Amino acid sequence: MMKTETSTAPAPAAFEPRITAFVCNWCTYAGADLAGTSRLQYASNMRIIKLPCTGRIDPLFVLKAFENGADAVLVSGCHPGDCHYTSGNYHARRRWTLFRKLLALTGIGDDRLFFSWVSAAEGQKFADLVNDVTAKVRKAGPFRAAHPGRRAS
Amino acid sequence: MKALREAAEKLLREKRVSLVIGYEGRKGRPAFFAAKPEDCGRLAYDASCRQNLAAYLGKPEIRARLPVALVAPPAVLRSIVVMSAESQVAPGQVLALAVDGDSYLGTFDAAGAAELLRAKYSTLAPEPALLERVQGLLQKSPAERAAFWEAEFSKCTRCYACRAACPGCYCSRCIVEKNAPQWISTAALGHGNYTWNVMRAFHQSGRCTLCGACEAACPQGLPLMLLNAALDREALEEFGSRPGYDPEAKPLIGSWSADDDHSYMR
Amino acid sequence: MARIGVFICHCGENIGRTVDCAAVSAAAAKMPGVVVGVDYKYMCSDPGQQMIRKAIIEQKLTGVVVGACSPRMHERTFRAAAAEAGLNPYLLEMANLREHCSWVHSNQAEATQKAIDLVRVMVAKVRRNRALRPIRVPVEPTALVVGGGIAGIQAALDIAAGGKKVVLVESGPSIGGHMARLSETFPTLDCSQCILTPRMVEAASHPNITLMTYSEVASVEGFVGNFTVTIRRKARYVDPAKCTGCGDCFNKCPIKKIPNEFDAGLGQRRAIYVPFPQAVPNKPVIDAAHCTMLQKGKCGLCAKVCPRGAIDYQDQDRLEKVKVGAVVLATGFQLWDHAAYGEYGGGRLRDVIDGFAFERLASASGPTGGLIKRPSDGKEPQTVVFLQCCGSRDDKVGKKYCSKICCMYTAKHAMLYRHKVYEGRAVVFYMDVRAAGKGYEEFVRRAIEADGAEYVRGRVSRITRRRDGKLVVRGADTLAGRPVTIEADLVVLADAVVPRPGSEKLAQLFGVGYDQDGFYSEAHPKLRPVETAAAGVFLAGACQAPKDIPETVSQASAAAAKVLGLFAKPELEREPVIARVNRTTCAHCRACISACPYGAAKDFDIVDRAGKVLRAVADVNEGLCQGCGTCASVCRSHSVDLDGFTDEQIHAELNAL
Amino acid sequence: MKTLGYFPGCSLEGGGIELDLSVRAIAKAAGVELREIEDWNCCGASAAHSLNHFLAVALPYRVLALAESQGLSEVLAPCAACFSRLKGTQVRLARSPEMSQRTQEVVQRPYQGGVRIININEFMASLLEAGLAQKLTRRLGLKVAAYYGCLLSRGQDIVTGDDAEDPKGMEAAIRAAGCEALPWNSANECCGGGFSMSKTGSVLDLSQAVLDEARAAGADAIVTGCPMCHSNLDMRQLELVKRRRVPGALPILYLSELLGLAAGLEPAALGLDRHFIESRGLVRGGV
Repeated sequence: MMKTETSTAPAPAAFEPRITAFVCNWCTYAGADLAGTSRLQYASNMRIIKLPCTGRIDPLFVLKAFENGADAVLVSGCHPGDCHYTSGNYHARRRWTLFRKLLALTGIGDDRLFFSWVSAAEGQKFADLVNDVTAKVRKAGPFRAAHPGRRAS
Repeated sequence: MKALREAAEKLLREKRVSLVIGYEGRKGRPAFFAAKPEDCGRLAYDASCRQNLAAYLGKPEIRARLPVALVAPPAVLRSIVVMSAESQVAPGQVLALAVDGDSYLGTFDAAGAAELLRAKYSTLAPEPALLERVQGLLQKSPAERAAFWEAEFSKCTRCYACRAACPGCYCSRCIVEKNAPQWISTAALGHGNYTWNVMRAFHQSGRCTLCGACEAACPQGLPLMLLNAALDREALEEFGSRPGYDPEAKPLIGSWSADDDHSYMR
Repeated sequence: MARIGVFICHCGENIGRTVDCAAVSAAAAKMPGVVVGVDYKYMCSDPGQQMIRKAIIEQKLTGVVVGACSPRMHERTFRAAAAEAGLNPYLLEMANLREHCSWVHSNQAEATQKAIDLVRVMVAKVRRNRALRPIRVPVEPTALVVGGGIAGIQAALDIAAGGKKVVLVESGPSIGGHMARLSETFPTLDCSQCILTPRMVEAASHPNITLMTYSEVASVEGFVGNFTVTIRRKARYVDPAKCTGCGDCFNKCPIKKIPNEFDAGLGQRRAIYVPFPQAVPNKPVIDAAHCTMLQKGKCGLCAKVCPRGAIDYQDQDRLEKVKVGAVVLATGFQLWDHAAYGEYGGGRLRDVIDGFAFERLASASGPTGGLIKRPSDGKEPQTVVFLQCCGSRDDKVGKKYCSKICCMYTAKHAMLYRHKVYEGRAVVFYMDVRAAGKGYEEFVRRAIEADGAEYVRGRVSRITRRRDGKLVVRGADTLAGRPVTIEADLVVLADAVVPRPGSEKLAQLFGVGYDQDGFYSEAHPKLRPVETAAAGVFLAGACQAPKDIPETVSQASAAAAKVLGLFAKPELEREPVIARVNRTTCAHCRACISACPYGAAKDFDIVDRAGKVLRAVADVNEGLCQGCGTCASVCRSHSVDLDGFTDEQIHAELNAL
Repeated sequence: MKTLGYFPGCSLEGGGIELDLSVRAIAKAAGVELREIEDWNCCGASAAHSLNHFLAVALPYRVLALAESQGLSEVLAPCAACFSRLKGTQVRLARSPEMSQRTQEVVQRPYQGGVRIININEFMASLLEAGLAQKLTRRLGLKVAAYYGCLLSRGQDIVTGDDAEDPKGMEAAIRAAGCEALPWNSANECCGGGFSMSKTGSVLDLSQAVLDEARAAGADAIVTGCPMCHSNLDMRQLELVKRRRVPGALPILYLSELLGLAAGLEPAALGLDRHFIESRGLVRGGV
């Protein structure tokens, strides 16, 4: 079993995490829109990169985000069975199952890399997700500058 | 070994192949290319042969000389099967001179190799010791794991010997050589080394036959098999993936099943 | 050299309230490649759009970023504006400053900072955008309709009426489907054949409709607008061109005792036959399995008596290719086999029949000439028990779902029976009566009140046959709370509605999805009920779910409307978000080919002038590609890229963060 | 030699002794050892659950706990009622952790759920698979009505692998004995069950209905796996015969007896001589 303690000692309260989200256009992006139209308030730490489908997300995108200083990465798309492209999210799911194992082994744990299904109807879920992820990463502290995956600043 | 040499010689004499790729008797067991029947006397095989000769099948110089034959212990047989599943090896273009320890098992094409593997080597797995090291690493905290790999990857000189040694790395233009955009920094520095080594391993997921050639080839002694073995286990446990047993197999990444696990997703 | 214009919208107060738009536009103006950075109250308003158009022309902009609402809201608007000013619409991107920023954050500093980031990301992206042209695919303005029941007939007639050609394929010898087998139809009790046969004739004679009966879809190639469908024309052994339908052959045929499928096995037909008198085309086929000539080479009588020499024992299945632009699947349904219910006799009791058998008994053109006679001894049943939900709403033995039409046709059966056997007793066992539909509830009430059908709420636990031939029906009356036993002469089971055998295979041929019960899946359960996941393939009738005739006909007309809409333009225009393969670097590992959900990625041989294959690579079919990008992300060497979301664009976006 | 836990219950020591005899005999013939659960107690049968629901679980629980502690992973309960109680208790315990908690406290014995309860039909099927089929040398050639009653056909998750409304669990065994399993109307009708004493009248009516149907189907005999069904159809049939309510006597056999006969065992060894209705004549040429 894998320990799930955080990558670093908790950081000062001032720390504001930078979180990069890769979301699909049809479900999660629309879910985020719904959170907006419903005026749900959530933490402002996340920056969304819109893609047509989670199937488009290459693991390199995630590594690049970390390399560029993201403290955490979120990948979110359509629920299984709801993919606008019928199976893009299934392909993504299989890929992430393997890739997260590799990242875990190399020191990027569940407090850095998050996955979720958020449908176009789940504005609330999206808002909660962002808050939850942000809180977790705040607790985890800055992604250690010394992690090999991060460009030395 | 006599049997192996005779088989190789026969193939060349009967012009069934233009080249037999094997290991030479000399120290270090370098690869040996026998083009003439009389060369076959110099062929040898034993445990010290760490190179995966299937890697040559990706090289244009060899492709230009098909059909060829390879001296192939089980892991190499699997590589040949993987390559034919990925349409890198046309049927009949590659013959495997199957060997195991000091016995010669016969000459097989990819389909025959797969049958042999299913019949005789259906349970090839990473050495327990290796898996224990993986488990040991997972016992550590994320920070400790990061530190471990930082130390290891910092040694990487980006010579790409791991890639050259791997039959799975047959791309004519590797992702690391793509420069518009350049996803992986080519400087032998922290993050570039990290991304390269992680992606190299990931690109083998569901394809790696754990032959160990990459690690053996690494001049800096990076423990690359830790990454390969961890992925191999995950692929097996999650998706029942056993690369190199079915020349018709669909790629693990590039196929899916509705009941794949996603307990880690919300 | 990039010349980007950034236009920040206040959206009245919606963005301006929490985001300092002036600060954002000022920051944007300093971003690399940006030559214009302005903010305005309403960018989507005419003056706002004018501002953008003006800037594009005067500043010779090579790209535009509009920081406003969600692109789902106004991307079209702004891209149209850009196009008017002569800028390729795909060189405009939107930063979502409202739904994703001002509406969800209250702290102005934070919101403004995020807005600036979002704009920077889009500026970085748009600098790498390439001018894209919508994909145009020519459309073959001919439709294929699969299934010659009322759904297929209606769809074909509507499309033909719209002036387009139709190929109507039916697997049986005649069109008409199940509706031709019905006696009367609810809720009006008008005779099914009387309303159907004119349409069958019209479909057969319509100049725009090519009828292919006794034919099946063998294979499908191509994509929306350009399908090539191979039809298997099954051997009829009768040349329709020569045959006049005089009937001498099947009147003389010595093989007489073949149960007629059309009559649910109650009637009999010959080895050479037309399924029913009003068949269209009214030309016989030979049932090879039963014909002694075709089996043993003995007989040949039909050939002897045929005045036109239309009989051809050498006839073979033929394959015929048709090019079509759209497809309507209307393969209909069949009744579930109640043999699975051991307690109802397991299919062994001859006087326990299904709904279609009763329809044939009640039909004036049926085997009994419309007299209700039970199969075992031909006696007129004095008590008939009707049992609803037989296999429906029972996931233990049958199906989870409600078959929807049984409540109505059972009420109709009870009525028809009482009309024909005045003294007879009609007992209906039901779980619920689901009579939602115009005039439906009234119809059921009529069956009960005017025609005296006895409705018993409850299930039947067992049907046994007594020595004297009576069927002892035992069940529960859950309203009275007591067991009931009825001695019946005939039992009619309202078997569940299930898809036709082979419907899955057909769906796979067309790339259409289907549910666990085999019913075809619509693209969206509410908003796209006649489309499927496969572009250009539409659904009509009970192949999608149990439906009655009015519903089936409406959906058929809806499908026809979709087809005509598709055919309205000579070419299809599609979003140019499609994948492309770099053939020089593709190693042909075929991962993308395996991954593509649409079969758009495929093998491609690079050949020299002599046609010699130099190398195989992957290639993407523009017509099939829907732009998900899964192929690109499984490509280890990144030899596949996705227009609109290219590696370069995403890389740049990430570097801008 | 395969060993199987054995729970006779009260019937098999009394009215249902023929079942006990024949099951033990056929098991012996098939080379299976039946090890009786030590210190077993009443399963609660038909009475307990109508008096005290908790008792109805506690009694079988003790039996299960004993079996587990005695290392019996599989237990045969030939009596249909015992089977139903034991397996039914397992089902209830599985559904409710609270229940199993409470029972454990009261009975003062642990039970981990590691015991598999099988009924006579499952047992016979398993024997046939294990090779008994080859030992059935005597082709009986009888027309048989397989009678399941309620306890061998019903109970969600209790009787598994068979169709509650149209049970077939005995037919393979019947055919293996060289007999024909007739399709008939009363395979899982009620025989009157536990009312044999208290409401003899209804039991007579119900049993007669079953007998009539079997005869109508042309049966030479009814085969059952339930002692209660057997006593109602066998013992009460005498009365029906006396009162001329049935044309003649119809032999009632246990499935184990049928297979025993087919295996060439002595009718007496199977308890055939103990039935109220003479059934020894069923074997060709009599005995």
